[in-house]
Amino acid sequence: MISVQTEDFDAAAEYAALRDSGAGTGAIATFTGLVRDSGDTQGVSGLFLEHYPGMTEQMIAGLIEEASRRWDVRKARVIHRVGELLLQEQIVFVGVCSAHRADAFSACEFIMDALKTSAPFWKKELSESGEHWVEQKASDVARGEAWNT
Amino acid sequence: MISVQTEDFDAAAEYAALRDSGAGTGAIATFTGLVRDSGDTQGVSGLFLEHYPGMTEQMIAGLIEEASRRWDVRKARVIHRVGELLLQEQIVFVGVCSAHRADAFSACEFIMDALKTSAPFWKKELSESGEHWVEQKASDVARGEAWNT
Amino acid sequence: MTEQTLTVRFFARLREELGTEQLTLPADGEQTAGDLLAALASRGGPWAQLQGGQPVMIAINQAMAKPGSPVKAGDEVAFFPPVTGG
Amino acid sequence: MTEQTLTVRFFARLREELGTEQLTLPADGEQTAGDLLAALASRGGPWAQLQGGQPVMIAINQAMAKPGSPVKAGDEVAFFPPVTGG
Repeated sequence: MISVQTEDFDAAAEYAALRDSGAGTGAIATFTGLVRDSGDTQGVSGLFLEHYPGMTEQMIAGLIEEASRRWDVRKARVIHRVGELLLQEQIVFVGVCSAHRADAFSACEFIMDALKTSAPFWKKELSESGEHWVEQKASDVARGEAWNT
Repeated sequence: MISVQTEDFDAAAEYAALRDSGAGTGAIATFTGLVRDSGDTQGVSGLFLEHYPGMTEQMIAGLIEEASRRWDVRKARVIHRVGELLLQEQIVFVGVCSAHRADAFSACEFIMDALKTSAPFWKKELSESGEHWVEQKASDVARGEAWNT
Repeated sequence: MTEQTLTVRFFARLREELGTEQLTLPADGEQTAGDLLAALASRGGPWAQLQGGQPVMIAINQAMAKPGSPVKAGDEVAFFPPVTGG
Repeated sequence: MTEQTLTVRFFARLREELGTEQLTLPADGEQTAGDLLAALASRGGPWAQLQGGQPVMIAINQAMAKPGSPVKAGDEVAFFPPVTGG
């Protein structure tokens, strides 16, 4: 299930829903991203996140499908927030449940890395000195590409 | 923080405590293991987990220290249950918060893999046909050793 | 003959710098996304950055595409900077 | 001279099959964990499995050790099957 939303999410409720997904589940891996001061700018107060409605949801569905082909995935949940977010707010949640530990970790990390490099989201950093669009990091691109080997 | 306990744990409260760990945190990775029917035996109803009190806590503390040397770890939480557990009950929780996504994933997965191969816990499977001690899996040993390269 | 146009959308930094969120352009027979970029760049001013400036990503009908990908009447073509989500 | 013994502990399958959770043995000068295992194995019956049977892990004073590790008076020595936690 995929949600792109301005509202905050309840990671606890998401975990409970993942856990409730059948007797074969042995492993649940989750990742939550929080708004962090990148350290590049003075006095960052938060972010503004823009996305491409429709395309975003399609791309994330494709990522979950790909993860499900590569690993045992019993259920996957992705939530990505958009709009204005303050420091330390939750931005993104990825949760995967699987029969096996290694599959849960790999699928969760794959989806998260791909969200950074493939899904049409753009971050603008808001600070005392104004606002500026965040540039894509070479390290994120490299992590995304590493899954293709 | 490390807990070895017979009681169940509240993954939601653990997540909230991890999240509340300072402005540098950008990433929280968690893993929860559930009691699963291994498929090796008919009619499994649950597990009995034995541990070596004292040594267990020391070894887990050592794993967290090692993870903190290798990756950015702002806070780590490990809970491992012992005693009798029914199918689908929570066995183990590992949560790591970090400035960076890759560090959170790596530290969480490293600790979890090492728990499987290094910490003195032993599982006995309880089933209709009696009970038997679970054998160590070669795949778990290999995953544990892979972190040493 | 209702579909002889295509929709062009801009996101993020490009949307702001071009002051444009969406355009409707005549669909011009045998055209690629790259042709469309070149035509827009020739408007000059901030539009010039669409060629030879910072990298521009392309989506056609909400799927990633390349400069050589053909565009036709009825398509939704989007141009945007490299993504920075998560 | 209060510490001229050592404590031996068994866990999991070994504890059950030996019917023994803990032993107090005289500490015997220059001894290794492997010597201790051999002495226990020579008791025969289920004890024989401590040598040449399934792998036996060793901890001395709650830290992992090897058959060649020395054991001395006051030590807590534990023998157990490979771990299966998580």
